[in-house]
Amino acid sequence: MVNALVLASGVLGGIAFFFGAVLAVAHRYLRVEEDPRIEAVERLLPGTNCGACGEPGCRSFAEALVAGRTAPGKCTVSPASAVQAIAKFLGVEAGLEEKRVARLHCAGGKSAVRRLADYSGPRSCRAAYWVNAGERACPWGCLGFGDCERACTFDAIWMNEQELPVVEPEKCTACGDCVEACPLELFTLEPISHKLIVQCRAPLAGEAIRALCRVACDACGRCALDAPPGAIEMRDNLPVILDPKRVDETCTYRCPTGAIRWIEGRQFEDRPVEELVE
Amino acid sequence: MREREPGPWRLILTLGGAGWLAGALLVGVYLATDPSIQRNRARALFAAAQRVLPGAERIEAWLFKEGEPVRYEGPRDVPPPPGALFAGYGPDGTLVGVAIPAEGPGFQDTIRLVYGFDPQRRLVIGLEVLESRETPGLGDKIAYDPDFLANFGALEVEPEVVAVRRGEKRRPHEVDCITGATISSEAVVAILNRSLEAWLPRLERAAERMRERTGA
Amino acid sequence: MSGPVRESAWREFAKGWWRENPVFIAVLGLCPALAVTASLRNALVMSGATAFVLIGASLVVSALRHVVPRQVRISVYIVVIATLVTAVDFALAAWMPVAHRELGAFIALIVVNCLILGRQEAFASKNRPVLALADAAGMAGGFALSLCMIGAVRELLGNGRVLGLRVLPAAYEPWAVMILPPGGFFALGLLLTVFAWLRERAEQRRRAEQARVAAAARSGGGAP
Amino acid sequence: MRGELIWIFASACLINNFTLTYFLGLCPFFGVTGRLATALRLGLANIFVMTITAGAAWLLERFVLPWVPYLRLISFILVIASTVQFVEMLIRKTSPALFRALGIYLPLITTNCAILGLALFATNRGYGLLASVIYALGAGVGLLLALVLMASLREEAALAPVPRLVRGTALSFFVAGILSLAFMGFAGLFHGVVE
Amino acid sequence: MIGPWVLWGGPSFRHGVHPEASKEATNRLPIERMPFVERYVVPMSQHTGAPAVPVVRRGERVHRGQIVGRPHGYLSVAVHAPVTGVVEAVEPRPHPTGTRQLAVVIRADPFDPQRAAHIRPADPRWLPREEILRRIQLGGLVGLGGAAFPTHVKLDVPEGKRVRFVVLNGCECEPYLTCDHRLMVERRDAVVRGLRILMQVTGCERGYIGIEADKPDAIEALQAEARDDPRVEVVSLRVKYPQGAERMLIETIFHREVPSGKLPLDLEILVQNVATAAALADLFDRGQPLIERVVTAAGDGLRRAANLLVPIGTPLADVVEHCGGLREEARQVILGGPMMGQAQKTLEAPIVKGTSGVLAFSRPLGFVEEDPCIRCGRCLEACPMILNPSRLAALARQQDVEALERLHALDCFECGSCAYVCPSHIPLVQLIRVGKALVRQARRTRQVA
Amino acid sequence: MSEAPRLELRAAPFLHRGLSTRRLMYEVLASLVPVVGAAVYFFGVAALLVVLASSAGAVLTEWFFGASRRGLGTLRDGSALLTGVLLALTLPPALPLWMAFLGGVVAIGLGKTIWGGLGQNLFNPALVGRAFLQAAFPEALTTWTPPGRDLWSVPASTFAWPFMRADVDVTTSATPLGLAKFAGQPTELEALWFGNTAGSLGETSAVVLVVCGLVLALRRVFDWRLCVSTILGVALLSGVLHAVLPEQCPPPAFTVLSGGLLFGAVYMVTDPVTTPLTPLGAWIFGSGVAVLVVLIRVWGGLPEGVMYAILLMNAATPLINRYSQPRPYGG
Ligand SMILES: Cc1cc2nc3c(=O)[nH]c(=O)nc-3n(C[C@H](O)[C@H](O)[C@H](O)COP(=O)(O)O)c2cc1C
Ligand SMILES: Cc1cc2nc3c(=O)[nH]c(=O)nc-3n(C[C@H](O)[C@H](O)[C@H](O)COP(=O)(O)O)c2cc1C
Ligand SMILES: Cc1cc2nc3c(=O)[nH]c(=O)nc-3n(C[C@H](O)[C@H](O)[C@H](O)COP(=O)(O)O)c2cc1C
Ligand SMILES: Cc1cc2nc3c(=O)[nH]c(=O)nc-3n(C[C@H](O)[C@H](O)[C@H](O)CO)c2cc1C
Ligand code: SF4
Ligand code: SF4
Ligand code: SF4
Ligand code: SF4
Ligand code: FES
Repeated sequence: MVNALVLASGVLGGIAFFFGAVLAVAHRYLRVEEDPRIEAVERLLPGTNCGACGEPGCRSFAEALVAGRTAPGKCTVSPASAVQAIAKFLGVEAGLEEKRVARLHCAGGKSAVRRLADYSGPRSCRAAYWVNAGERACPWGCLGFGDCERACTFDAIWMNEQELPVVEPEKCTACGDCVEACPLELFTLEPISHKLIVQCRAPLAGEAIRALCRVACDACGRCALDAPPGAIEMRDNLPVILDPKRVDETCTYRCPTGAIRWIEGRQFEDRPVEELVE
Repeated sequence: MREREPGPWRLILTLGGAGWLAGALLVGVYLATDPSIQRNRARALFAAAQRVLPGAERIEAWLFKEGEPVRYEGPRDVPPPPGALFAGYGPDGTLVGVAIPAEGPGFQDTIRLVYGFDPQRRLVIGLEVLESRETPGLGDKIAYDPDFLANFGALEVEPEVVAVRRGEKRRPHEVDCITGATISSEAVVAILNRSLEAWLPRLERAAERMRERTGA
Repeated sequence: MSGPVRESAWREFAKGWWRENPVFIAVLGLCPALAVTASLRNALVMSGATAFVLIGASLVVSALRHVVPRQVRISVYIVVIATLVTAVDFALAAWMPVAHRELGAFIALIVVNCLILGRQEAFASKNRPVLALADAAGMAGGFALSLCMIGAVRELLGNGRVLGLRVLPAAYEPWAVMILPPGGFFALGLLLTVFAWLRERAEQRRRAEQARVAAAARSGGGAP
Repeated sequence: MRGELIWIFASACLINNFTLTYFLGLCPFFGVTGRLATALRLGLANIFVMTITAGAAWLLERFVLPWVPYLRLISFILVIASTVQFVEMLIRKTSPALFRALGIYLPLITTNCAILGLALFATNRGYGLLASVIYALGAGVGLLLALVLMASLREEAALAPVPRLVRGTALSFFVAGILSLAFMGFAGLFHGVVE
Repeated sequence: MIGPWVLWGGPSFRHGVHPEASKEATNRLPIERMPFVERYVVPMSQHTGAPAVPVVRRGERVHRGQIVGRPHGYLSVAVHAPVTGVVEAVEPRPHPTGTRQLAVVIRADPFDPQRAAHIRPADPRWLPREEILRRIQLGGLVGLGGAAFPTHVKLDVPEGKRVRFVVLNGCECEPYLTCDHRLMVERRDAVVRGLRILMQVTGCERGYIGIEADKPDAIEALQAEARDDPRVEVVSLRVKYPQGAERMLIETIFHREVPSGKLPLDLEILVQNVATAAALADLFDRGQPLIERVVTAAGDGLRRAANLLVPIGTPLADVVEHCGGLREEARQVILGGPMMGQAQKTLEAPIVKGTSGVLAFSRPLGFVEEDPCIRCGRCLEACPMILNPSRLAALARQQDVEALERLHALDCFECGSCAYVCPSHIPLVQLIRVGKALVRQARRTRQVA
Repeated sequence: MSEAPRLELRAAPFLHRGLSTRRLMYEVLASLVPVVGAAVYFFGVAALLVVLASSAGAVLTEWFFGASRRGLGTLRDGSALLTGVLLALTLPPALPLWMAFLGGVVAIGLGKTIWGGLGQNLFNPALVGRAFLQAAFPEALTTWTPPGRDLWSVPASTFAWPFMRADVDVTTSATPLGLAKFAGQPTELEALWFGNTAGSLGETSAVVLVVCGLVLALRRVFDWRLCVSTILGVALLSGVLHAVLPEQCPPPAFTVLSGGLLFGAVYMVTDPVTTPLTPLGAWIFGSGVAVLVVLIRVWGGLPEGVMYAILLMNAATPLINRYSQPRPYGG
């Protein structure tokens, strides 16, 4: 009994001591300097090296996190609190400015714009745009196939019954993916306090544009007149908001088509569908 | 945020300490369980030997030391070391046969088996598969198919054991294969042949010694 | 034990069974989940052994969490786990020799079961023994649950039996594939699909309910 | 002898592929096969670690464990982990390029079922040093094969409109199952060459 | 060259397809001049590069051949009034791309004799190089083979490079189109004269005219015309689509490949369409800028097929009207050829410099609903660029920009061979085009970063 | 100017060769008629029943999973029916019908639907079904009946109750490959050529398969490279091996004509979906199948390896595709 005990502890202690010593020495002489953030992130990780995150081990995962190649949530072992801690650690630089939201500069839903032809092909805006710029009469407006909806990784966009993308301001992180995705570049990222939005991009005036779309800006210029001087200017038959701080809702009151709008939450919410259907 | 680096000695001591404790604990567990484990193993071996030596009542383990067969004198509830043979004696003390463990590749993985051999009549008198990973319902029949196992009740080993298709066994040194599991059956035969080839030359003398022992 | 502790302990215990189920959700500890589930009995024995090791290790690690320096943390955990596993291994060999033989090396392989080391790192080393115990017990329960489900499916289809008892008629033609290696993958895949389907249906119902409520609110409230 | 070695290799590599029929190392198998490049490198690093492991296990089994059988598990895992960690440091220092390519996978492997499984199986079967190493090489190559095939299949399936219900993990299991079915074709390979 | 070769068709590029040529309807119809119509829409953007800048205002009177848009920078050419009349508007108007682009709208003066306001003809031999290029730019010359690339840029061989071979592209491999064919037969002198000008401007040694073997009359005509010039060779080519693509033509004639991302110029070769050559001759010999071009009108959706000499800016509706209008059953109107052309949603867009055909079809040709790709590999065996269209399309759907780039998505020139053969009717070209756009977008952002 | 009709917008090209996926599938189906005919001729009406059961399993599964997504559209392309028929033709004649049905269900469910339907699967669905059956019911799948059965007599096992064991009343016999491998008995080439041997429904008659294969190749239904490289590869390899190890490896004529090689080479190696799409890839795939077939037949535990060889090469297909990409023009 005692014999066995001595033997066991001797052998184990010996093995442990030997390798402990080797590793300690190695640690001292074979050390390589690295980004200290990696170390810090690694400490927050479980260290099980299970590989479930798709990276070859916790350290590589930490490196990938610091490099921004992956997301903390990919680690299935860490509890939610740890994931948040990592996200917080990595995100210290971000998130100081005012929140911005993607806004669409078109209000031409399917019942507002004439459809001139029948498109058949992939249901994708990019693909459809190539085929004669889409089937609708206005070549500047939304095509309605929802590339932006698919591009948004935060589920902040959904297509409404007018086939227009509606952005949920609460969910939108202003990542800009929709701006990239739209072949017509209809989105811009606007500070949430900029509530006056021109929902049209067509550089035509009067009857020429009214023939194409019922909610387009027809360049009547009333909004520019009703706004404080110099705050809105007409350029290329469209109002340009030069000073968003000074404008208020009043300049939208006389807009005959509703192309310029004062938007508190989502776009296209205030307009009942019935109004658009003749 | 960074904690103070502990010195290398602290690391080594922690690890060493943990190792030491673990070792101590394991010794305890080992001492507590080892007898049962050994007994289980020994029993399993002796029981299998008994089953492949019909009529044997007493089983003894034998070892070869420097080519000489020596009776294994260890306690009954400790399994003999690998390479041991098991001599089975009838109620009257006569040598019924020798149980020999053997192994070799099967259809899927290594097959381990033990067979009983009667050195006098030069017959295989029983066979049991101890471990196999053959296909369930097909290859694993080598372990329980009565027709197949019946082949080994009195199987001649000269010139060598031959596997034939089911129902074609004509001669006493042939083995009827299991339909649909020819490979596994052939593997058993191959293991048998290889083992016999290794043991037969030595078995003659060993059997004499084994008989002597009982006689004594 | 005070209320909040009891509550959070209960939460930690409950989560492992389903919401954070180690096999079905976190996809950890797969090797035993597939290797020993050809029969329900083996799955049960394996679950028991794993539970013992997981709970024991969690308690020890949690108790030692302030003592062990970071650099040798993993090594110490491994020593603790390996000790417990060796103990289980010996105990099974001594008292359940048949099961031990069938499980083969997989008892020893509990040492490297990703689940166990994972729980030590992710939970036990950061929490009080009470919580660690709750967490480990919950995880062990979830692990056992998933092993038994897989084992039951495989044994039933592959053998016509459950726990060695004949369930399907004697003339049933067993699907040998289910107890062969591919069957392990198929059974787990199938279970995951079924769960996904159940979840999806629940989700759909929830959505429909929400929409109904919202519609009712809109028509009743009458937006200006 | 040569026949036996061939069979040992084929058995570890194809017939009893560690991942697809022994179910070893599944967690990284499913975690890492999302990307082909990662899988390939993991597989290569694995071969390396397995070979070291086989050698270390043989040494322990031969010279240490006969006296302390109860330390089998604990010494295997400690020795494997330490050796690999040492080698990792060495590579990192001497060849950063090699480290980036393969070294970063080492920690993932050391505490992995496949490695310990290899040590246990090789010693259980009582292989000598040469046979152990051959066995380790076979297991490593088999793992590499499984990893690479699986990763390429999953990368391809990522382009397909896989139904929502099976997308992700479930599909991976089905794919592994089909691969495992296909590997059943190797059963009995070279069983004849042992004689 | 004509002889036993014709049977086999001569050497050719790899892969490619054999769509039915369907040229019988028009290949014997002489070119007819389209009468003037009421209103012309002249877009400022008819070429690769920056749009021209309008130099006329609403209400101004303009003369046929007068510049109405001046080139905006180097990669841009002038645009001319196709008729004498009054500027009605300068505003965005429908364009063949389906968008609306800035255009000068001219109401034709019905009482004007419509003589072109020619500039003085000049023999390029006596002009300095800069002057030649300036004249070409102000003459509004662009490639008439499809891409509408400004000709003066192409002829402005950079320092250190040179052109040794000029190839005139008379393949006209697109089905239905016969405008180049008729031009080669009827205006052989202008074509060969244009070739000589090109050779002179670039200082090159040899000129080739590549013509598909199914136009023996054109081959004969040009051979006769160039008989006494040993530097010029007329080459008969195998009938195979897209034989007319620059790179394929070079592979066929010179057995060399233009490296990926490079221009024919890097092989010291210049390729120009035969109509471009003729327009060049017209510019220098008659002083006529590019104000009209030959357009083939065909297809079973039109009541009458024709080869028309159309003033640039003529609205599509008028061309269709001139051909008897659309049949009841017409469902599809295409500008360009049936393999690479643009479907039109309305008949409002005008004919522009790059328009080679107006096709109308009664039913969408061979259109069936899309099936999933069955990886049959037929597209691979069709693609003359030896790409993997099936893969590229799948990657484009997944927006995997990195892989698209690795698999040379940008080398695809959208010939449509792959989609033509795909049994699953996958819109491969459309998808690949999306993929190319993604790659370009990614490259731009990478450059910015 | 008259009011223009509403036009249709599509991307170029506007011309199409006119071949469709559906047509391809139906051409293959048509070419299978003589194969099924030969099966009925040799194995009686039970063969037809197996074909019907397996097709029913395949088609119903396709319908069940496809109906929710694309209506009946996915059935019309005929690929599910084709999978069912092909699966049946790789099964033994006396197989219980419920197993054939189950095979069809697994072939489509596991082999096709989970991947996203037609064109997305990476393993040959029919062979996934068969491999599953073979692993599930190894005994039933290796029970062969001799040819020359009375047309209308059906083995009792055919009508076994669903999920229940079949009583094997039939006289079983071994396939030519089994005979060669496990009993060392050769089979006459003439029997192999005409199909008068035991084996799977569709594989026995070489002459029918050769004719059907030629017709399909000449009609460009499949890529001839796949088929040719497989057959040529097996012939060459076994030729060499036969010369070196005559007692282990049968002569090439036997290797090519026996077992499922011809059937696999004509109908399964050529499945466009699960094989490489590059021409070089086709050669690699065929050679790979050939190597594996010979490996398994000569050194393996199974008498036949065509199914496993094709499945294994299916698994390698994404890799082959990736590394056999032709050099692009000018690249
Ligand atoms: C999935 C599967 C598993 C098999 N398992 C075994 C097995 O474990 N042992 C065996 O000998 N044959 C097995 N076989 C069958 C052999 O490959 C081979 O067909 C058989 O040994 C030939 O025997 P026979 O000539 O008696 O039909 C299996 C076949 C399949 C398809
Ligand atoms: C972006 C771009 C730049 C080009 N630059 C030159 C050039 O510098 N010199 C030149 O001779 N051709 C140039 N080309 C013209 C091409 O060589 C080619 O003739 C033209 O794109 C028409 O080819 P295609 O009709 O086959 O598309 C350029 C083309 C493009 C699209
Ligand atoms: C697929 C394809 C087919 C083409 N076919 C012709 C053709 O038939 N005739 C032609 O003149 N140009 C054709 N082109 C354009 C030529 O590539 C090349 O741009 C042109 O000959 C250059 O002359 P240009 O600059 O005078 O237009 C084709 C281009 C492509 C991409
Ligand atoms: C020449 C050819 C061969 C085919 N071979 C098979 C086959 O072996 N197995 C199968 O399930 N489907 C086959 N199909 C049908 C189809 O490709 C198959 O259902 C797809 O794999 C399903 O995605 C074949 C189709 C063609 C055109
Ligand atoms: S894609 Fe990004 S910017 Fe656009 S809506 Fe979504 S979150 Fe906002
Ligand atoms: S906003 Fe742009 S991307 Fe979104 S649907 Fe409209 S056109 Fe498409
Ligand atoms: S369109 Fe592009 S991919 Fe398709 S055949 Fe032509 S060059 Fe190749
Ligand atoms: S031709 Fe069509 S179906 Fe065939 S591989 Fe290409 S894209 Fe796929
Ligand atoms: S349990 Fe084996 S790798 Fe996770």
